[in-house]
Amino acid sequence: QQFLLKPVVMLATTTSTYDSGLLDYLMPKFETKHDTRVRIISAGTGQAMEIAQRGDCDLVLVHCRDLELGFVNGGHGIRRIGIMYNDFVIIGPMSDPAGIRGSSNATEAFAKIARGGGRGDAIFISRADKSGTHMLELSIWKRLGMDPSNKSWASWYLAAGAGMGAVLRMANEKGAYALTDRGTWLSFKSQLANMAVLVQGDKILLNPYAIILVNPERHPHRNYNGAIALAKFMISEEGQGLIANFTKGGERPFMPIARNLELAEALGFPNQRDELSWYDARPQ
Amino acid sequence: MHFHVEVRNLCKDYPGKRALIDVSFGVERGEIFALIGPNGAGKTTLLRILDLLDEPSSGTVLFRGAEVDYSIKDRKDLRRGIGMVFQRTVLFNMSTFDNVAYGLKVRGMSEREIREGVKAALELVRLQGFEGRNALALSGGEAQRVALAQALAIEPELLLLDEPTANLDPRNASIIEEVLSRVNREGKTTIIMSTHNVFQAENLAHRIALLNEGKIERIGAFQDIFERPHRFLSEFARLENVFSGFSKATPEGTSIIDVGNGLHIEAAFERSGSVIVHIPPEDIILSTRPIVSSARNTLEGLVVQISDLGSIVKLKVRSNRDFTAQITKRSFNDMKIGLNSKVFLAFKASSVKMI
Amino acid sequence: MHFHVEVRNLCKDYPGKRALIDVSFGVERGEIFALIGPNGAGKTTLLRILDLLDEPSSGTVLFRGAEVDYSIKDRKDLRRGIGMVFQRTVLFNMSTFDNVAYGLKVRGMSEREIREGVKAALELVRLQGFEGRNALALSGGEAQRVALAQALAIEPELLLLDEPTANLDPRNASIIEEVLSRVNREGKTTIIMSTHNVFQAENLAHRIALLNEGKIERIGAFQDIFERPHRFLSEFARLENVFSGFSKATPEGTSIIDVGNGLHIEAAFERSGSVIVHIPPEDIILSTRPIVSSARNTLEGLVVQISDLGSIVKLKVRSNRDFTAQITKRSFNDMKIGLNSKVFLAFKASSVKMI
Amino acid sequence: MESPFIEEVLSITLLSLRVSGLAVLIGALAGVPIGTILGFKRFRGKRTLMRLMDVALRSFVNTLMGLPPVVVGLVVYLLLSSSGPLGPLRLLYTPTAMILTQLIMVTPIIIGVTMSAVGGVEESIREKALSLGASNWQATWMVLREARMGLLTAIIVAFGAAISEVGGIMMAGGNIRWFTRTLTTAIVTEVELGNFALAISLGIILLTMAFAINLLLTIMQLRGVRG
Amino acid sequence: MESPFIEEVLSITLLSLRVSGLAVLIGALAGVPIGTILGFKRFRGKRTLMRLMDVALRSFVNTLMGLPPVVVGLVVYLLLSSSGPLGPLRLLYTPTAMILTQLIMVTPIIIGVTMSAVGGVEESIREKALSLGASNWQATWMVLREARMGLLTAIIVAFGAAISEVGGIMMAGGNIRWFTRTLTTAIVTEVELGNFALAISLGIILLTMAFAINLLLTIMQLRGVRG
Ligand SMILES: Nc1ncnc2c1ncn2[C@@H]1O[C@H](COP(=O)(O)OP(=O)(O)OP(=O)(O)O)[C@@H](O)[C@H]1O
Ligand SMILES: Nc1ncnc2c1ncn2[C@@H]1O[C@H](COP(=O)(O)OP(=O)(O)OP(=O)(O)O)[C@@H](O)[C@H]1O
Ligand SMILES: [Mg+2]
Ligand SMILES: [Mg+2]
Repeated sequence: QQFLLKPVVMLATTTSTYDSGLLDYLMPKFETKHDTRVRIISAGTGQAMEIAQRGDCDLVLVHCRDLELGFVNGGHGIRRIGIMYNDFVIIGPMSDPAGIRGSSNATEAFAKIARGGGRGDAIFISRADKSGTHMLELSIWKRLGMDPSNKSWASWYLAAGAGMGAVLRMANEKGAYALTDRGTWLSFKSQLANMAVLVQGDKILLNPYAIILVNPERHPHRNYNGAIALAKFMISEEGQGLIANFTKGGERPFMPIARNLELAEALGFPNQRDELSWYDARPQ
Repeated sequence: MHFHVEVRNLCKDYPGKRALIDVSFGVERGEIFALIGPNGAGKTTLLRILDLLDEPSSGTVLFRGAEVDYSIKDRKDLRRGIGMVFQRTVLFNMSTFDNVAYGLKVRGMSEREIREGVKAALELVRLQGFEGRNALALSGGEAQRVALAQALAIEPELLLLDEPTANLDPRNASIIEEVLSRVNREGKTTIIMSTHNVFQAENLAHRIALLNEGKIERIGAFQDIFERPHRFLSEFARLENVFSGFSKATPEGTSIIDVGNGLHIEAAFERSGSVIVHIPPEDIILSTRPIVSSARNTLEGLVVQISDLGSIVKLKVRSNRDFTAQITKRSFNDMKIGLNSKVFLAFKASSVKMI
Repeated sequence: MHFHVEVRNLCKDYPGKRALIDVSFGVERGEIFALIGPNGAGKTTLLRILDLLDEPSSGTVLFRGAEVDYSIKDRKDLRRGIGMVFQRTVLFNMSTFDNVAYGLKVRGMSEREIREGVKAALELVRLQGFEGRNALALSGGEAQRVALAQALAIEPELLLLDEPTANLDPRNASIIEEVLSRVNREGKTTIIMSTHNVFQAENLAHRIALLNEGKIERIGAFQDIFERPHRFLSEFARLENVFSGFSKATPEGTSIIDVGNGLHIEAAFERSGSVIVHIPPEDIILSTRPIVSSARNTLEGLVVQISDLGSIVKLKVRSNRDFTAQITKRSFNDMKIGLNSKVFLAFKASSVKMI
Repeated sequence: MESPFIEEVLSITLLSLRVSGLAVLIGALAGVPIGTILGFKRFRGKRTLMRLMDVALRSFVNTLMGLPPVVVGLVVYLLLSSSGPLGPLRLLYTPTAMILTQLIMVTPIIIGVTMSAVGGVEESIREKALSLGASNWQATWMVLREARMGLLTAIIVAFGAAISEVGGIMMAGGNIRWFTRTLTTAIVTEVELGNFALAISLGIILLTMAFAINLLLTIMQLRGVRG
Repeated sequence: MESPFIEEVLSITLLSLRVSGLAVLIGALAGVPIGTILGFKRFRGKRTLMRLMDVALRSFVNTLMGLPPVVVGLVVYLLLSSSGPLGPLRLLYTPTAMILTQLIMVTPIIIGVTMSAVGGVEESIREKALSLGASNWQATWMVLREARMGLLTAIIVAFGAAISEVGGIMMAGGNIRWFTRTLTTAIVTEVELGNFALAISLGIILLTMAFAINLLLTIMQLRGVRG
């Protein structure tokens, strides 16, 4: 009852981020420090952006560069700042019918899978839900000049329209390849007896997360200050340290980048320095 | 002064069936009015319209001189003065007490009034002690008496009864008849009832309406209706001398019907196969001496019952099978017939009617 | 040779009610056996057990000498020879034709047999032309006749009838009675029926069982049961001389009851308020001359009906209200009473019984 | 299991109960009367137009019984969203929004099943009550009393639909921990995390709770059976 | 909209119909008989133990009406997964798996509503049929005939539940495009993409289809009304 009186910050984020457990680990610390409540809506990436666009949250934590930029350019959001990254891996059956094991070139691996698929040896499962994961996957196909929505692929390219966990399970069942973030892979590894990480370490497989504030001019009723406070906490030395120390299944799924300007710029945040100093200049 | 209940030119059409055709009559306050007529005559239809459950197709109903507006949705206020006992007993799935109490409850009576009202009503129908029994676990006659108690408990000024004693044993039927006659006598309750029991109509009703195929054939006191021959008698009243059997055509164009018990009847029609026939009691000639005549059927028997119907007398004669003959009072007196007199019967082949 | 239907030490307990207590009897093949008794006597309960719808609490039922095993789940084979007409008419929500055809259909008869069977059955109950009517839109009597047609159509060897003519008009009732008597005569169909109509029992039944409070009181031919006085007569048969009215206690410890029509009756009990009383016909003294006696109630009237009941004669006398008196045949002969004779009635205050 | 975990499960269970319970309660208050009106066969046998309308109306209600929860949740979301018509009420992502969502889904079910239950009561019961002087309301009440068993089935089906529903309350309530998380949304979350054992445990808790409630309702229901 | 889009919507719609239709059909074949048996009041008035068992059984069925789809989907997944007992059947992520899932959800609903519909038919109908020489089966058939309206409500409620269900078929079917994607799973996908307008359009298609089917069922249902 008491907490109802506390100020509330609404954060919309993608399901996979929320499911990693990172936020349930971070937020209580922020809440005690600021005597605020954080309410987290986890939804599909597109849905989370739509929620923000309608002014139903104060800030978003997402990982999909194109959608993020569109959101900011449309005037819906401001102060996009890189927070952290994790990396994607390509997983597949132990038997590896497409022969991609050991490669560190994701694009090449995709090409081999497509060839295997054409022969009827390999299956690829896509989340097909315009999530960050799916967007990355699409960008890789695009580099190869291939279009997965081509119906002739339907025999081996399964557009599953499901969460990451569901896709991993499905890949395990079907002996298929899939692109996944490492965090979810770690959560599910023990249940996926037939699967292994086959390709990792490619730079294009790095997956950066951004925070964007909902534009207070568009939605004046939103808790703008609370949103800034939460963002400041995430990029603070303390917050970044907590992210770095977050472990899951003995591994550290997320790497902080907010204060690592070089890496941040390389991962698609050209204005990281300006945003950082803007946030740092805000009073606590 | 106007009638308590009046019906003018009432018609009721069901899909494919005209159940009431231009029915008009008036019932005085405090009168007992009996509707009699064969199955399907329209008695139930008429009573349901008077209870405001169905709407007439045309025509008007007047209560105390005021026309009933059937377009009103909630007819509760009009209906509060009316009690009805349905032909097919319907009771609620509750205790007998609650069933009888229902009409009082919806009238907002006090607990005490309800308790007393239910007690009195159950006493009238001789069902004291049945209060706690579930009404759906009663025997047919018990249930019908509960339905009567329901209607009596609300002390209506108009009581509509559709065959109220059909399921009652004779003893209870007598009691209920007497109760109805008292309710009418003392409470000036107007009663409109349908019955198949001519004796009940005779005992209870001040006037009787004969309904047939949706039309009123006659209205009047019992004596006026039943004591002179009328087509309706054979239409409605208990058919006497009904026999069924196997008929064989004879070469002469008549038929011999074996009606069992060694009795063969000759009929003027030509028919082979199973038939039901009827010999009107007024067609039977009665004599104290053997009859020699052109009548093809002659029998001998003993008088076992004599009923005086005013100007005519009915005799039940036991022969191979029982026959009822009907003669005038005058010839009855002339013949000096008494109980157990030996008599001879004769009837013509053409008096044997197939039904 | 064994009975067609035999019942031995049958008991049926409902929660809180013993409906049948140690009932035993046998019915010969081809017999018509009538159950009569007051409401709640157990007639319906007994018929339902014979139709294998309910299980007895104890005791056995034998068909053709073989004990019925009520533990068998599907009793269809046993039941195929039995037809039953329920007291409360139940019909299926289909056409009259389909209703009557149902029993034939479940027996796997051919289309043609069904058509003919239904036609014949509907003719028996005089409902030709009703084939297409929905059975739920029939009048009470029409519905009951459809139910009869259903039972007749299957041509059972045992016919169970629970008040089969309660809703019929007298004409149709006569027809149905004759039909039943023929079915019994020609098809050797055994019939067990319940009825409240003593005349029906007399006309139809070979033997009668008087059921009262779950026990069989007497079994025998009609004459044996009704022609000599028996406690049961007053328990069951139509009560005559029932009057209800308002009673006032007198200082002498008796009561004066105003029963309407200007008639006041003196009774030996002390009671104020509304009462129903009954004067047994056998307690009424009849005379052709004015009676001077200690009897507190004396009346004068005209004889309007005379019925011979063998050794006794029943007379209906019209005074302020109608009275029935019952005298022996001998005194009837001695007094030389005829229709319309003027007679005097007397009865003692102690003969006035409260019911 | 540690106590905070139990505390959370408890609060989640209570919220589930509160949301679905209230939705069904309000749905019954609205749906039973509507279902009763539709259940009475008053249009039957009357003019063809009336009958056509009757059939259309019933089909419409029957169709609404199959409203997809996500769609309902989405519509409620769009209504309550800050940019939606009811935005100023600030009800989005609250238990009230969830109740509203389930209410929309549950009411047609209650109407539909009530309709059929009331339609199954013999007309003579209503006529008998009217004949004894009952008002239309009182007579209707008597019909409902006789239809008790069917009405309780309506409640039970509706409660089953509500308590097991997830897509709608997810959209409208947001599945916010400690605030709008119910047993079903928690189950979905756990399934997504791959914690199948926990998901099934939560499912068992849900069913156990539902069983307790149904035991109560069933006892009430059987009391209503004739004979 | 281009024609491949229409083609896809069509195939999705047909799959929805096939899965839910078959689930309800099979569910009815199983559920109506079970519901009928439970609906007869044969245990009533008998020994206390029997009555207790009866109440427990009915409550159990009533509870199963509220099986959360995700849990059912999960259980089906665990059963059909290659490491599960039925793995060798290779049914996971096929329409068959979806039908199975909906079948599990829909059968208790059909049983429950049938139970109450059959319980509402007067015992005398069954007795009358038996008395006319019907076998137990034939008499039961007559009871079902009289309970038509309630039975069709059972089917309609079940169909509504099936056609709108998503969590279960998502788990068991995988929402694979061109293969196991139905209207509801497509709606969820579109919602997650933030394509709310498209989601609602798909919802309208679903409801239109459901309306057509319900119109048919409702006409059948009204034929069953007494009078
Ligand atoms: N709902 C209905 N639809 C069509 N016809 C009907 C309907 N109700 C009654 N009828 C018909 O109207 C006629 C009159 O019926 P009603 O019930 O008034 O007869 P009744 O005089 O009460 O007969 P009974 O002595 O058999 O009770 C009958 O022929 C009956 O079949
Ligand atoms: N299901 C039941 N539960 C409890 N008592 C019952 C049940 N059925 C009948 N009874 C009681 O058993 C007794 C016998 O009932 P039954 O129906 O056999 O009487 P009946 O002789 O047919 O009477 P009627 O002439 O009124 O039809 C009655 O007192 C009745 O109340
Ligand atoms: Mg009638
Ligand atoms: Mg009886």
